[in-house]
Amino acid sequence: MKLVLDPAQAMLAKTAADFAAKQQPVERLRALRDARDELGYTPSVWSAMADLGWTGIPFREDDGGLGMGMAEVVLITESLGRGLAPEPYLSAVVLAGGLVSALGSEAQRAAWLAPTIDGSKRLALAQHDEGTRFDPATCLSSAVSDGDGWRLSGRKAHVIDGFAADAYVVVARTSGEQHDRDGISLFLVPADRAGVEVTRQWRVDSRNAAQVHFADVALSRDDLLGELGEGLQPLEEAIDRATVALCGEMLGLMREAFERTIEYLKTRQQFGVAIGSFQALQHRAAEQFVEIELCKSVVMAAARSLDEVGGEGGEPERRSRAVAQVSNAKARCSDAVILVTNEALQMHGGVGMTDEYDIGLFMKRARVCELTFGDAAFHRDRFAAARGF
Amino acid sequence: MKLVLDPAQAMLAKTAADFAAKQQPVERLRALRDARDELGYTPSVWSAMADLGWTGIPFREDDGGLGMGMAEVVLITESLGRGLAPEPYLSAVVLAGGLVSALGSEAQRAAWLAPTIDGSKRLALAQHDEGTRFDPATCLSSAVSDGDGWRLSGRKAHVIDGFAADAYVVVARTSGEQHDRDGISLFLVPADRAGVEVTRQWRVDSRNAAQVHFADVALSRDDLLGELGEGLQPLEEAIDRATVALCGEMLGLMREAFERTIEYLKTRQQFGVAIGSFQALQHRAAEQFVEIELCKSVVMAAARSLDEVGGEGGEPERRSRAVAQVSNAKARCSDAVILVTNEALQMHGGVGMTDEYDIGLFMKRARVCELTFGDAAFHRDRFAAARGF
Amino acid sequence: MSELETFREEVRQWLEANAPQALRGRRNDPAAVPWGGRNPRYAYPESADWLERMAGRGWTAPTWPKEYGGGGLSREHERVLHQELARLELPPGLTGFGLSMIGPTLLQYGTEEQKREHLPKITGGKIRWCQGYSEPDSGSDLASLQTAAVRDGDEFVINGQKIWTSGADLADWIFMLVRTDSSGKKQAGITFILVDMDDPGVEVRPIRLISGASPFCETFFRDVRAPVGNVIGEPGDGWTVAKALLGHERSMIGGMAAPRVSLPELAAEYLGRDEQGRIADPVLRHRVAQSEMDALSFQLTVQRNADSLAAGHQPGPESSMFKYYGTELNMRREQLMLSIRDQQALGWEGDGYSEEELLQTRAWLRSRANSIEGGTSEIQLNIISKRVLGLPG
Amino acid sequence: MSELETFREEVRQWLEANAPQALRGRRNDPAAVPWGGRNPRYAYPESADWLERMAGRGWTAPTWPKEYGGGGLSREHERVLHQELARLELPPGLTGFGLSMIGPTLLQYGTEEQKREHLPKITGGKIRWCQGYSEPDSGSDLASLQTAAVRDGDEFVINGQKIWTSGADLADWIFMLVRTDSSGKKQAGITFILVDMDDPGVEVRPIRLISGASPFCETFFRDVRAPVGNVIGEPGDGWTVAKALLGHERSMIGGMAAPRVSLPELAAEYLGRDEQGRIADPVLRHRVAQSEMDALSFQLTVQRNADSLAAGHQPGPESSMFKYYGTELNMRREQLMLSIRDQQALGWEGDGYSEEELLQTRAWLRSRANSIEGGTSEIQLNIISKRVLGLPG
Repeated sequence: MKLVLDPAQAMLAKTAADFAAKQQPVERLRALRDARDELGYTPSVWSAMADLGWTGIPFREDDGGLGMGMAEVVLITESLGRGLAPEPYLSAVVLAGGLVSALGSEAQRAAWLAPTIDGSKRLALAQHDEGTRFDPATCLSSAVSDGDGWRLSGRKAHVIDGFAADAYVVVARTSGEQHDRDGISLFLVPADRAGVEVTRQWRVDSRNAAQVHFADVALSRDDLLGELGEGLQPLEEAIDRATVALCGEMLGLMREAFERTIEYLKTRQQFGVAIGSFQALQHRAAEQFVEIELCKSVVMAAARSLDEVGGEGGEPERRSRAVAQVSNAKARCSDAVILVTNEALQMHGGVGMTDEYDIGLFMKRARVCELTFGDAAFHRDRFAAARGF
Repeated sequence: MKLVLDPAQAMLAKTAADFAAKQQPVERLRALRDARDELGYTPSVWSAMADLGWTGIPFREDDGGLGMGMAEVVLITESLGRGLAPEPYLSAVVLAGGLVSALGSEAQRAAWLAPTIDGSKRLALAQHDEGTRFDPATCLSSAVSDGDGWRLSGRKAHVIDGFAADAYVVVARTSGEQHDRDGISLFLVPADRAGVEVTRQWRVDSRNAAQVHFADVALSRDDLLGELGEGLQPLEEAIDRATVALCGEMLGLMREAFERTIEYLKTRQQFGVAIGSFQALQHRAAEQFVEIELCKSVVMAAARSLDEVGGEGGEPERRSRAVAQVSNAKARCSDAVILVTNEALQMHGGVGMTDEYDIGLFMKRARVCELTFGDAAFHRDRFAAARGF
Repeated sequence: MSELETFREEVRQWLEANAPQALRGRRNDPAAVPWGGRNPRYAYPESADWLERMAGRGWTAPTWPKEYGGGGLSREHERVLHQELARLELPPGLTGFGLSMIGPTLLQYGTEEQKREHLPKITGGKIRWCQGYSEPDSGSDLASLQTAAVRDGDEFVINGQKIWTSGADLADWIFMLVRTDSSGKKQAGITFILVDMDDPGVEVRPIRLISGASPFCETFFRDVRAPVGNVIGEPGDGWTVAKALLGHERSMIGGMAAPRVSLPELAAEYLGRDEQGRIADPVLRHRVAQSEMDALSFQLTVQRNADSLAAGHQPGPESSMFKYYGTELNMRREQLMLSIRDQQALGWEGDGYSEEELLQTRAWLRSRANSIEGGTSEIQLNIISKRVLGLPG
Repeated sequence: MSELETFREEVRQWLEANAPQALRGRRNDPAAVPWGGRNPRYAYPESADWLERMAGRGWTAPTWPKEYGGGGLSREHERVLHQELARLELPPGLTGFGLSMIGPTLLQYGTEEQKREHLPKITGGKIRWCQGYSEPDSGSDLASLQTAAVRDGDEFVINGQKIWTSGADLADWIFMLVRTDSSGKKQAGITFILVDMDDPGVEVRPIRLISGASPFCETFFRDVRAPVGNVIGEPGDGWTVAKALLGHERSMIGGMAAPRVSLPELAAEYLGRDEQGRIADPVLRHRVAQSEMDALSFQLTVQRNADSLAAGHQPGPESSMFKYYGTELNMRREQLMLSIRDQQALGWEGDGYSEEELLQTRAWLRSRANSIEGGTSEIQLNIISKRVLGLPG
C-alpha cells in the first residue's frame, strides 16, 4: 500500500476541487436551507456530477461504472466536504448503490445501477431503527415470512438523503434476536410500495434526512437483496466504505474551516496587530495543523486498505486489519473535525457565532458527521476489538 | 460547612509553613537519598514535629491528642508537601494511628497512642497485598483460626513508611472470599513478632516503603483490632482520611512546584526577553493556576465533609456524600499534580531534567502520590458509585 | 429563636401569603422570570403581580439600600430569602442587566442624584437596561472603541455603532462606552454614559445566531443626545468604571454553569443501566463523572470565594477565573450531552425529536458563545497570567 | 526475476553467510548496536566483526556514495536491505551521530576534501561523533550562543561551554557551533566547525539526569585549537548548516516512538481479560486504544511522507511535525504504562519489582526530555505556525 496519489488520482482530485468550488456549494446550502427545500440539494448539480462520471466511480465496468475504488471515492467526498456540498453522493452511490452492486441480482442491478450512475434515480439505505444507538447488528425492524414473501414492519430514522428517494435498501430481521449477527436480511423496496411512509427530518446541518416507516409492507422474493439472513456482513462492509467516504468529507471540511481560520488570523486586527501574531493562538493552530496532517494519512490508508481487501469480504485477517484502519480513520477524523471547527468558531470570535457567517455551517455539519456511523468512542472500541484487545 | 480557615486554623497553617520551611526538607530529602538512608526521614525533625503537637492533632483529648479534625490535618500535610518533607505523618498518625484510635481496646490505645503522639514509636498500615491493585476490599492475606488465636500469613507490599516501624496494623481475611466485603479483620502486630520479615523498598520518590511478609505469625485475641470480620468499613474510613491528608500534601507540592516555575518564567531569558512573556506559556500557566484554585477548594471541602460525618461512620447518606467529596479531591489532585509537575519540568527546559535541580524530585513524588490509594480513574468510578450512577 | 430564624419565619409567612400559586414550582423555567421595562412581557400573567409585591418589599434587590428600592438585607439574610424562595421553587421577582450590572456599578460609582434617579426604576422593574461595549472592530481589544461622543453644551452627541448589545431590541436604556478624547492612550478618553434609547437616532437590528435565536443586536447611534449628567464617574475615566462592571458580567456568565438537567439521569435514560444500576457504558459513565466532578469543584470554589469574602478577606481576581472555568465547563457539558443523546442530539425542528432534544441542539449552539462573550477565554487567561501571576509583557 | 529481487536474493545469501548467530534475534536490543569510535565498547564481542563486515559492504550507510564508504544503494534497495535484516532480526552494523547527523550534513555542505577525510571514518565506525550546539544561556534561543572562536593564523582558538552534548564522554570528535563575529544579527557570525576532542583544552563532565542516567554532558573548551579547514560551509554561515542538521536530529528523536513493548499485551497482563478476552478495565482499554491509534496514525504519516518524497514531491516542514508529535506520543505512552502498572511502576531499584518494571520507571523519566531536547515542543510549534502556516510575528 503506497500512501501517495498516482497521477490519475491527482488529476481527479484537481477536477473535483475545481468543479466543487465552481458550484458555490456553501451559498447553495444556505439558500436551500432558507427556502426550506425538502430535497435539500440541487438536482442540476447532481446531474452534472453524474455527467463527470463521479457517480460511476466505485461500480464495476460491466455495470456501467468506472471500476475504481475507495482511493478515488475519498477524493470526491473530500471536495464535497470542502464546500459542504449537499448532494447525495455518500448515500446513493457509496452506501445503497454499493450494496446493490455487491449483492444485487442481475435484475436488481439492471433496474437500479444504471439509473444510479446516470443520476436519474436515487437509492437510500434505511438502516437505523428508531430508539437505537448506531450498531449494524442491532435490528428492530422485522420481515415476517408470509407465503412466498414477507411482511415488513419497522420504523427507520436518520435515513441519510432518505427524503424523496426512489427506493430503499432496508435492513430487517428475518430470524434471531435483537442483537444476533445472524438473521439480518436486506431488501430493495421501491418508495412507492404500499405501506411506505416517508417524513422529512430537519437536522442541524440542513441536509436531507428522513424517517421512513414500513407498515406491513408486502415483499416478494424478488425484493430480497443478497442471501436471506446473511445481510449483516455485506451491510457492515458497505457501512465501512461509507464511513471512509464520510472521513473524506470530514477531511475536506476541516481543511476548509482551518484555512479560513488561518486567513482570518492573518487579517483580523486587535490591539494593533493581526491576532495571528498571538503565540497562544499560533500554537493551537499548529496543533490543529498536525492533527489534519494525521487525518490525511489515515483517510488515505483506510481507503486503500478497503481497496486491498476487495469486494467479496476478503480473508478474515486482512478484513480485521482493514476494519482497524477504518475505525482509526473515523475516530481520528471525528475528534479532529470537532477540534478544528470548535477552534474555528472560537478564533473567529463573535462573528463566528452569527448565522450570516459561514463558519457555523461547518461546525453544524461537523457534528452530524461525528455522530454518523458511530462516534469516536464507538470506533476506538471497535479498533480494539479488531486488534484483539 | 464553611470553606474558609478560622483564625486558629490560619495560625496553625502559618506555624506549619514556617517550621517546614526552616527544616529545609528538600535538601534533607536529597541528602537522605544520596546516603541511601534506610529510614528515609530525620528522627530529630520527627521529634520536633511531635513537640509542636502535630502528631496529636487528630486524636481524642482523653487519648492525649488535641481533638482536632481533618481540616487541621490537611494544613500540616500541605506544609509537608510544599517541601517534600519525608517524615511519616500520613502513615503513623493519620492512617495506622487513626485506626488504633478508632478501634483500639483500652490496652491497645494505652500501649500505642501515647508513643505515637510523643513520636517515640511508629505504627504503619500493612494493607496492600503483593500482586493486587489498590482496593481495600481485595485481601489475599489470611488469618486462620488456631486455638484461641490465629496464624497470619501474607505478603504485603508498598507499605508506606513500613521500614523500621514498631508495629503494623495488618489487614487479613478471617473468612469469606478474595473480594468479599465481610470477613476482613485488622490486627495490631509488633514488628518483632516471630515470622515478621521486613524488606526496604526503594521507590522513585526515595521515601520509606517496605515489603512486609508474615510467615505463619501467631496472633492472640489481644492482637485483634476492632471486631472480627468487620474491619473493612473502618479501614475504608481510615484510608479516606489518609487520602485527604495525601491530597493536602499534593496541594502543597503542586503549589510549590508552580510557584518555582512562575519564578523561573520571570527570570529565565531567551530571545532577549523573559520566557514568561510568551503567551503560549502564559496561558498554560493561567490554566494551571485555575486548576490549583479548584484543588484548594476540593481539599478543604473533603476534609470538612469527613469532619462532619464524624468518627463512627455516620449515617449512610452523609457518608456517601463524604465519599464523593474524598474521591473528587483525590481524582482532581492526582490529575492536577501531574499536570503541574509535568509543566514545571517542561517550562524549566533542560535544567529541569537534571538530577541536581529540585523540580525532578517534585515530579517523582507527585507520581507516587497519584498512584497511592487509587488513581484518578479509580476515584472517578468511586465518585460515580457514591452518587448512585 | 435567633434573629435570622425570626427573619426566616417572617419570609416564609409572607411568601405563603403573597407568592402566586401559578409560579410555584417554576423556579427553573426561564420564561417565569420577568425582565421588566416600559413594555414588559409576561409569559405568566401572575408575574406582574409577583414583581410588584417583591419590589414592594425591596426583595428584587435584597442587599441594596432601602432608600434606592432595595431590601437593605445582609448577605446572611439574603441567603435565607433565597432558601425560602427555593423551598417553594419560586422564580425571583425580576432579573436583568439593571440588577446584575448597571445597578452595582451605580452603587459603586454613581452620584447620589444618579442613584436616586435610576436605582428605584431598576428595582421596580420599570426600566430595562442593555450594555453597549463591543464594536465591530473592537472585540477583545475593547479599549480601541471608536463610537464618538462630542460635547455640545450640556449634552453629549453620540455617533457610532455597538455590537453584541444583548437584548437591545427590548431595552429602554443603554449604559455604554464612548470615546470623548482620542489624543492620548486608548484607555484614556473613554467615557461611561447612560443613554435613553427612545432617542430617534438609536436604531437596533437583531443579529441571528447559529442557534437560530437573536439574543444580540447591532445598535446604531446617529446624533443621539444624552445630558452630561448621565456620565458615570468622570468624563475620560470610563475605563475604570467599565472594568469594574466587566467583573459583574463575568461572574454572571461563569455562573451559568448551573445544570439544566441531571447528566447522570440523562445518561442512564439514553444508555440504560447495568445489573448494578450503573450507567451501562463505562466510558461515558467516566466522562459523566468527570463533568460532575468538575462542576462540583467549580461550585465549591465559588463557595470558598464567597465564604472568604464574608470572612472579610480581600477579593481577588476571581471573576476572570470564574468566567473562564465556568464557561469552559458549560461548553464541555453541552458537548457531553451530545455524546449521550447521539444522533437524537442533531435535530433542528419537526418530527423525530422530543422537545427536550430540540432544546438541546439550540443550547449546545448557544453555549459556543460562552467562551467569547463578556471577554473571551483568551482574554481571561491573559488577565490571570498578567494581573494574578505577574508574568511580564 | 526483477533486479530488486535479484538484489534481495544476494543480500539474503550474504547475511546467511556473514551475520553472526549471536546477534540474530537481537534487533531490539539497544546494547547489540555498536557506536564505534577510537575506543569502541561491545556488549557482544561478535558486534566488532559484524560492524567490520557490514562496513566492508558499505551497508553501515547504505545510500551514501561508495567512494565515501557507503553502499551506493537507492532508497528501494535500502528498504530491501532493511527488510532482510529484519527477517533475521539483526541489529544494524553501526549507529551514532556520525551516520545520522554530521554525515548527511557533510554530504550536503562539505568540501570534497572534508568528505574524503571524515565520511569513511564514520561508515567504518572508526570515529564517534557528538554535537555541540546548546549552551547554558542559549536553550531554545540557540542563535544566542556565546562560545567564541578567534582566528589565529590557520587555526581557530575556541573558548566557552556547551551543554547537553549527548555522549560527549564517549565521543572522539565534536561538530559544534561557535561565534566568530558578534557585531551583527545574532544568527550571523555563527560558524560550524569540527573539533578533535583529543585536544587537552576539552573537558567533559557528565550530567546526571532525574532518571539516574547520564546520557548528556557539559563540555568545556579552553584555548582549544581547530584548523580553519575544519569549518563546514563558510565562516559566519554556520546557522544555515545548523538548521539543516536540526532537521536530521528532529526526525531521529521523533522517530523514537517505536514501541518497546506491546501496550495491549501489557495491559492484559496487568489488568486481566474479561470473558470475551478483552482488557478487563474498559476505561484503560480505551486509553490503550487511543494510544495505539495515535501511534498508527503517526506511523502512517511518516510513511505517507516517505512515499511522497519517493514519488518526487518536494519535502515539506515534516521534521518539526514529526519531532513534535512523535515525542508527545512517546511521552503519553510512557505515562499510560504507569497507569497500567500502577504502583509497580514506582520502583527505583532492589526488591519488589521486576527488571522490566524498573526499566519502565527509568524510561518514563527519560521520556520527559523528549519534548525538550532537539528543540522543544514549543519551538516546533513556533516553526509550524510561522514557516508552514505563515502566521505573523
